[in-house]
Formats: sequence, structure tokens, C-alpha cells
Amino acid sequence: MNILDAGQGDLIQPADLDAFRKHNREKPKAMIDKRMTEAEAVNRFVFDGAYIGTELYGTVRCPMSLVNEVIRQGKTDLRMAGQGVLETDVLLAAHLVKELDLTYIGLEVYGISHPFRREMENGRIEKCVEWSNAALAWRFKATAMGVPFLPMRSMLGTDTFKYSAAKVVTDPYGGGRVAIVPALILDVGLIHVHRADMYGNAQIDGISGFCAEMARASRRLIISTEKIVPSEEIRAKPDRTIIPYYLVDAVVEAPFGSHPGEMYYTYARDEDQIKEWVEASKTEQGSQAYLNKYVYSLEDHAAYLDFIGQERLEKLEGMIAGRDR
Amino acid sequence: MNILDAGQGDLIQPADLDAFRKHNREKPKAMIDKRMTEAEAVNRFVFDGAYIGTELYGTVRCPMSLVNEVIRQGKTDLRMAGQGVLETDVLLAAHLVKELDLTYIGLEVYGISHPFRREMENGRIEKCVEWSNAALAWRFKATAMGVPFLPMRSMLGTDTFKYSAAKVVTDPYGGGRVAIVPALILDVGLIHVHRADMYGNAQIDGISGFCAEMARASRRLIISTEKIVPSEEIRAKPDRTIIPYYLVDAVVEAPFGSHPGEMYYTYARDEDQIKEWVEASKTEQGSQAYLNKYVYSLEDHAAYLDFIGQERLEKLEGMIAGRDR
Amino acid sequence: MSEGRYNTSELLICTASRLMPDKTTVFVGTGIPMLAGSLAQKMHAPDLVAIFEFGGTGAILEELPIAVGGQRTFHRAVSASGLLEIIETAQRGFVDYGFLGGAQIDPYGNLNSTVIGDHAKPKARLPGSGGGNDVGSHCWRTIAIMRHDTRRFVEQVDFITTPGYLTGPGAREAAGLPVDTGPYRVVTTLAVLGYEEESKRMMLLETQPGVSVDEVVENTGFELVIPDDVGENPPPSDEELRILRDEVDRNRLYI
Amino acid sequence: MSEGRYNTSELLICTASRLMPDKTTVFVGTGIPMLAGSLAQKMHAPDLVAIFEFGGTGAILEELPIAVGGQRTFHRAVSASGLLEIIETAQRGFVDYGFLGGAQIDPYGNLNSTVIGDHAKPKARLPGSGGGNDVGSHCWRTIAIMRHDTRRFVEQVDFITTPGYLTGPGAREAAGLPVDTGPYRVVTTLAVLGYEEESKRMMLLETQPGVSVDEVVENTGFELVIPDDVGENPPPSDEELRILRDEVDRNRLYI
Repeated sequence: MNILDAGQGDLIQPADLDAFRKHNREKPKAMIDKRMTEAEAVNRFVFDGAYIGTELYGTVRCPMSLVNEVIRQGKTDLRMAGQGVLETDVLLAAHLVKELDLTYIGLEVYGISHPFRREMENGRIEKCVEWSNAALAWRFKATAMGVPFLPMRSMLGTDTFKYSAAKVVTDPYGGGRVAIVPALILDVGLIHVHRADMYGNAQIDGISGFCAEMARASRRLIISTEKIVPSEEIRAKPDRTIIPYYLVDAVVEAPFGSHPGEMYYTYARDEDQIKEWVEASKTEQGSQAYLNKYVYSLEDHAAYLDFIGQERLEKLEGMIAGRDR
Repeated sequence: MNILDAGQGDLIQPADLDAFRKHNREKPKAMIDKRMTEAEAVNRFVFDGAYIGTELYGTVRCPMSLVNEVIRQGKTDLRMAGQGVLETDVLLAAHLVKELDLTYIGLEVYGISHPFRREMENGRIEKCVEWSNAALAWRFKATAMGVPFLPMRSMLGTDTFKYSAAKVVTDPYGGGRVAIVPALILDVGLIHVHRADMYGNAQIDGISGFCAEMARASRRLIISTEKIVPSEEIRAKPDRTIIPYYLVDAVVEAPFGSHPGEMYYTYARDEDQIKEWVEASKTEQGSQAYLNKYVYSLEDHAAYLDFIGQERLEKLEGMIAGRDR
Repeated sequence: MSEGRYNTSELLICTASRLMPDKTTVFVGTGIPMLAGSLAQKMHAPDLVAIFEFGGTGAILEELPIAVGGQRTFHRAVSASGLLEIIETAQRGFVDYGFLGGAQIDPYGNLNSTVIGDHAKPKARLPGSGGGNDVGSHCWRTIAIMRHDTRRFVEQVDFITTPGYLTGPGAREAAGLPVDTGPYRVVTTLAVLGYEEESKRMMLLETQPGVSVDEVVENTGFELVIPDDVGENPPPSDEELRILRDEVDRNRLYI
Repeated sequence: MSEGRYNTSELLICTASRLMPDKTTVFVGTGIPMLAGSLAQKMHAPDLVAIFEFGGTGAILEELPIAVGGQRTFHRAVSASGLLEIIETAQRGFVDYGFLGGAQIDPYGNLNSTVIGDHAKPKARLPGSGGGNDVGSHCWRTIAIMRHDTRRFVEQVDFITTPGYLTGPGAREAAGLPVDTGPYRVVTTLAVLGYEEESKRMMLLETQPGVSVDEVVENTGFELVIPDDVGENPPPSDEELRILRDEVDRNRLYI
């Protein structure tokens, strides 16, 4: 099992699994009330220079109310595991990101991310290490499993490998070449869910992306939830719990927390506002104007929702309510 | 990532992942009706010398109707991934098992398995390679992931390691010692579920043991199900599908398919019959008498259920019906 | 091109759709592949199994998904799981076709969606691999969809984001990638291309309607294998266009 | 022993129960640990988080589970998952206590539940590791529950199924096992034992009610560390016995 090749990318967040075990041991195992506002959660757990991660798929289930608060509090020099659309975009536009483990930052059908491009091309992002989507998710999975690395057959033979911190080793059983990726431990994870109880037991309906893995790879985990439900509702369907309470440090109630993104089974995405961002983000000035309008000038998520307006939110609900479920 | 140590146990089912990929490629991707009887499924997919696996937890959700049919058809020289109670016990009592990747064969609170002990002590089992529960499940998981091995921190420093086919390597990132286990591909997997459609889309409520991993590690997969439901019922809750149809080769409708074991949310275990087995299995003669009574002399699962009797089955349902769900 | 009867997007969608055989598993990404998958289900492939990266498997594509993780990607699906379940399903050989895009493609089908210029000092920074590398590594056959010009069809891509045949025959296997996988087709605004068996180099198969072989050659920045008989891809049929416009994308989000 | 007021099983259950602190996570196996966990929830540890190997986490143990995968192991649980989720949760450090049994234990707490005699030619074949090795590898503190005699407490176990301190101080870490983990207590029919910090050898902490230190020594097949002051474990209280008999195991499945 010799090391045959190694990517030249930096390992910008080396994992210490025994230290992580110790940290996890010290997390409270009692059911304690973890409800707090976005402001408290971000203030307590996100710090300048933190390595953070957001879990979502494109514009779906993005933790926007949390990310907006990170911007409001101006947490800077962030390092990020980047698989994002809206939420990574606004953090980049606010100039808060310094290093990236990147898989994809773009706007899906709307094309490239201009803030990402600007931050990369002007050198404000100091390190950008490349990965595939699955490679990054397997890095979370390694941590979730409590092991230092996982093997995979992605990234072999490519520049994605060359600019990563993956390695190629000999399979000790079959003798072939196999890639391995190192465990990745986030300082803080931000995840938006359909429902959670006050202790942090959280459930998601439908597809779950890489939520299970990222939640388990986070030293601190902030959950925002469309609604906080009684614990009995969780306990009635324990097979739907994707994040058990002991992983969680903060539970933030954030209805429409993914807006202008969507939350399946709940509300559709706000195409007009997304298009507004696509246009605004093309320039530095436009981006700042958007952030002023939707983030800096609104003191919290409640103010944000007031600004968007009930009528518009209900329309988004109406576009999806009850469908499929 | 040098190999520091290697267990001396045989790798009794070496994995060829590229051959497995080819096999999976050839499995039909169309929705085709896979309903058949236990007799047809076992006849078509289980062969003498096959490496098989059963998925269950103790006496819970055991694929007994399938295993009884394997005994009826006298499929011999079986090799097995052994984590079992009732179903492994009866296969051993019928002298059908030749090699074992073993983690646990016993009767939980009722103590050791006498058939296992007899088959081991008289040498009928030719190879018995040791693993922990998680190690064996990680072996399935490696196959499910499509990778040749997985790292773990179980089994280190013990004779369980020494008599396994695991290895110890240097972690290429942190430099520490970590164990690895090889992928394990079953020739045939036998799994009992709550519901499935005729194509094999299968759902389990509550805990799921190592079902997801084993299903994905099986070249051929026979599902028995408490009931066959319309596909629309599956599609209404796709997030409950633990086994998608394309993994499945046979769907067998088997109400009370786990009897005398239990099926949570559905029926309790039949304590009297389990105790009957515990007593009977203490001797070779007793075991054969039990097999005659409950397996050889009953032509199929319907005859088995008739023999057990509706009243008794309803009583088992009554002990659990509606509880929790 | 039959001026006005269909636009470029419609041509690409209809062409890609025909490359999705019934009763196969297809890894579907954002944009054109989604429309093509939906069109295929409504045309010739009712049992096409659409697989979406974030967990949707076997959805009925009644309404057009916009985002790769949106609700429509698991509408009446047989399974709604997560990203690793999907990629691991591909890694163990269950996914027949994968559709890809990119800013550059080379003669061996290697794709670049990461950077133009140097990685450290990019001329233009692109989104990165996303699931592209995973799809290109594990699906049995990958199909690239591209606009066709010399900026995109280049002798050497600036960055191999997603593996094609790498440096040629045997290179994928030597790198450790699963055997028998690799690029299968390239669907472009000018042509449908494949790969020559022995050399693994890109080969012209069909021109798009009204396009000449010379036009394809002129717009390709490397030497194409040109077989003796190059066919013409039939234009979108009336039926295809009707279903595409009236059913697949009736709200005209893309076309 | 207060003849007749309680039996041996009840003594072991009550003793084990007291070793389950409130607001901790406890990996619970079949038999005595289940009864002890249920008793603990009803006595001093209402917020005890019971974790069962096949996926149940945080169940309310109103009714006694029989099988480790039975419905009662996830009755009103916060999560019902699967085997790997549970062991991986332990592997990354979330499980405080694990309860174990075995046919043999040695001075370093190594446990044998695989074979008596030679592995190839067993005198007696036992069930094997099951989850034992995983629990003993990953939980922060493991507690063994044993009947106490010289056949079971031996200088060297025939087979190390589940790691204790292996060959002594530093051996677990040298083997690659997670740091700061290892055996914590042994609950027996005669005593409660721990481990000496420096030597990692088994040490007598308390005798069971009415049992002398000599009796413990005589029934142990290796040299025990005997500190100057050995306490006596209080007998099961009336309250413990009442709850155990009337609530925990009211159908007398075990006791």
C-alpha cells in the first residue's frame, strides 16, 4: 500500500481524530434547550478564520438566514468547503472568504459565479484546493466514520487530483491503484432542515444531499429549521431523524430560512430575486448594493421576511404546498 | 502507508470490483415483475457452494421463509457471512455450511448456539474467519461504495484481528496505525422487509441494521416482504426506500416471513417456538426433529403458516399492532 | 439548419434525448440533460431511469426540474437518498450514461470546467468539478454537450477537470479508473461525435442538419478522425418539438 | 449476601445500573445491561441515553427489550438508524460507556467470547465477537459484567476477542486504538473491580455484600491489586428491587 502519487494542493484543515473524539466526548449528552437566534448562534460559534461548511444542493435548502447573519457580523478570513450557489456567493461577495476546498461554485443554469471569479482573479482567495463533489462528501464521511481517510475511484488521472490533497495508493488486497482522501473536520457546519426539536433532533424529508455526513463532520453545528416541533413529533418517527441532538450546538427557528432558495415540500424558489442576484453580482458595486438591500440594512431574519413581504412568501408556498406529500 | 500487520485468516471470498461492476451493468434497469415463490427464488439464485448472507438483528426481521426453503432444497457447502441467530442456526443444524466469515452466532439471552458448536467442534465447518460486527458491515459497505477496502479502528491489537483477513497499515495522512478490511461481495443476499413493490423497491420502517450495505454488496438479492404494495405507495415516500429495485432479483411475498422471529411494528416474536428450538437444538437428534416438524415436512411457507395456525399468528400481531406507529 | 423551425438549444436537446435509450440509467445534470431526459421519457424511453446527483432516482419528469436538488428531481421517484448513495451507485457500476459539459474538450474527451489559464493565476476562473469528475470517472458511457468552436475544441485543455481517455488507449485503466468506462459521444451545435476504437481520439459521426464536414473541421482546434461516410443527424421532428415546447418546457425556462 | 432478599441476577443488575450516570450515552447489549439501563432511567438517570447496536438511540425503556434489534430498542427514540451509524458514532467518540460480557477475562480486562482452547481445534466454540470488539475498541469506558470464578478470571485468556488494556500501559495506543479509552469497571457476583492507573491491572474496589476480600482473591485466577481500603457495595435497595421487579421486568423474563 505504497503512496504512488500525491496531489500538490495544501491540506488546509488537517484532521486530528483523537482531538475530535475528545471534543465529541465533551459535548453535552443531556437534552438541553439549544434554541437561539441567528445572531446568538453565529456570535457564539462562528469566529474569524473559522473553517465552515454549508449543506445544500444548488438553491435548495440553503441556510440563507444563517449566512446572512455571518455577513452582518462580518466574520472574516473564513475558510470553506465550497459546494455552493447562493450562500457561498454572498459570502464571497462580502469578501469574507480566504481559503477554499472547492468542488463547485456557480449558479447552475445561470452560469458562473462572478463573485467567485473576482475573488479568485484578484487573489483575495489565497488558496483554492480542488475536489470533486463526492470526494468532498467522502472527506466528511471519513470524519463521520471516525477514520483518517477513505478510498475512492474518483479524481484519478486528472488535474482535479493534481491540485487536490488526495493521494494514490496501492490497494493492499487487489494490488491496483486507488485514490484516498483525508478526513475533513469543520469548525462550524450550517444546515437548514424541515423540522427540529429544541434539543436539535432534526429531520429532513425527501433527498438529503450530504447532510448526514457534514453534520457528523462538524465540531460545532448550527441548525436552522423551518419550524421547531415538540420532541414527541420527532420521537414518533425516529427513522426520519438525520441529525441527532448530540451533534447540535444551536437550533434556530427560521421559517423561509432558505429564501430566495427553495425548500422542497414547503416553498418554491424565488426566481425573481435569484435573477436580481444574478444581475447584481456581475459587478462589485451591484453586489454591494444587493447586500445592502437584503442583508446589511435588515437587522435580522424577521426583518428580512418583513421586507420580502407575506404576500410574496405565500405565493412561493402556494407554488408547492401539499404536492407529493 | 506500509502494511504493518496482517491477519492470518483466509480471504474466503476475494472481491473483484471490476467484475462486480460488469455484473451490475448487466442487471436489468427496466421495471420488471420479479415476484416469485420462495421455491423459485432459491432454485434460481442459490447454488451449492454459494457465498450467502442474511440480514437481520438477532431474532428480528430474519428471512426465515427463505432460509427454510434453502434447507428444503438442500443447497449445500454454503459459505456465509455469519451474524445470525435463528436463521444461521437452522442452516448449521441442516449441515449446509462449510465456511464462515464470522462475527456472532448465538442465541442472545438464550446463550450459545449448539449447532454452531457442533459443526465447529466436529470440523464440518472447514474455515472460520473472525470479524467484529462492524468490520463485517464495513466489508459490505466497501463493496456498496465500490472501493476495495475501508479503514477502521476496530479489531486492533486482538486475536479477532489475528484470525481475520484484516490488515494494519500506516495512515498516509497522520502516520498512525489504522486497520483496513477488504470488500466482501455476496453471491446471494437474503433480506426480509416490511413492504416492497413487484419490481423490488423495498422499504423498512424503524431501524435498518446493515440492510442498506448488504443489499448493495449482493450479486443476487432475494427480498422477502410482509406484503407487496402498489408501486405508487413506494413512490409516495421515496425517502423510505432502502433498497431500490435495480439491486433486486426476486421479490417473494411472505407474510410472517420472519416467524418465529419478530417484525417490529407488525408482530412479536414467538417465544414458545424459539424456546422449543433452544431446547431441540441442544442435540443433533432434537435439531433434526425440529427441522422435520417445521421445515422438511411442510412444502412451502403457506403450509408452514397453516401449521402454525391463524390464531397463534394473530396473537403475535396483537402483541404489537399499532404500537409506536 | 432549417432556419427558424428550431433554435440551437432545441437541436442540442433533441439530439441528446435520442442518446438516452429506454430502460437505462442516466445521470442527469442541470440544464440541457434535464430537458433531454424529460423529452426522452415522453418520446421513446418511458422507462428511462433518471438519476440526480443529490439523491433523486427514477423520478417521473412530469415537470421540469430547475435545480439538481429540487423537488421535481424526486417527484414520484423510487428512491430519494443522498449524494454519496448516488455516486457510490455509479462507482459500483449501476449507471449507464452520464451527461457532462465544460468550457474546453480535447481529442481524448478530457473536459475542463475549472480554469482558463494557470490554476494559480487564472485568466478566467470557472466553477470547478462539482459532480463532473465523479460522473466522468464512474458512469459506463459519458456524453458531452458543447457549443462547437475552436475556443472549446482544443488540442490540450488548460486543466483536466473530468477524465476522458486522458492520454489515449489504456490510460484510464493505468490511472486506476474503472475498466471499460469513458467518453462515448459529444453532442454539439455542429455535429455528433464519437471516439475511434483504437486511438480513443474524437471521431466525427454525423453532422447536424445543414452543416458540412468542412464546417465541423474548421471549428475544431485539433485533428478529428473523419471516417469515409459521415451521416447527417436528422433534424428535430415536429413531434419532438411539440412535446418539448408544449410539455417539457411549457413555461419556456430554457428554450 | 442477604439470603433470599435478592438473587444474583438482581445484584448484578442493580450494581451495573448504578454505574450508568445520568446524561451520558451508554451502549446497551442484550440481557443484564438492558435491565440495568431501564432501572437506571427509572431510578437516578432519567436522561440516560441508551444506544443499541442495530440503530436505536435514546429510546424510552418503558418496556424491556428482549432482542438488541427489537422494537423496544427504539421505542420513542430520538433516532432509529443502523449498525454502522451506531458504531461510527462510537468510533468518533460520542459513546461514554459500553457494557460487555465474556467467558474469560484477564488482569488487563481483555475479554474472550470466541473460543476455549485452540482456534483451529476448539475445546468449546463460543459465539464470537459480535459487537463486543467494536464496543471495547471505541467506547470511552467499558464495563464488564461477569460471574466470578477462577475459570473465568484467568491469567491469560485463550483468545482476545475484545481489547482491554492488551499487554498493559500504552499497549492500546501502540496498537492504534483511540487514546484514553479502555476498561473501567468489572461488575461480578463477588465484587466491583477497577484498574490501577499505573499498571492497568485489575484492582478490587468493593466487595459485594457479605463477600470477603479473601473470597474474591480465591475466586480470581490471577493476582489482583488489593488497595488498603476495600469498600462494600451497598446491597440492592428496596426501591431498586421494587422497580426492577414491578416495572422493569414485571413479566419476569430475566430475574
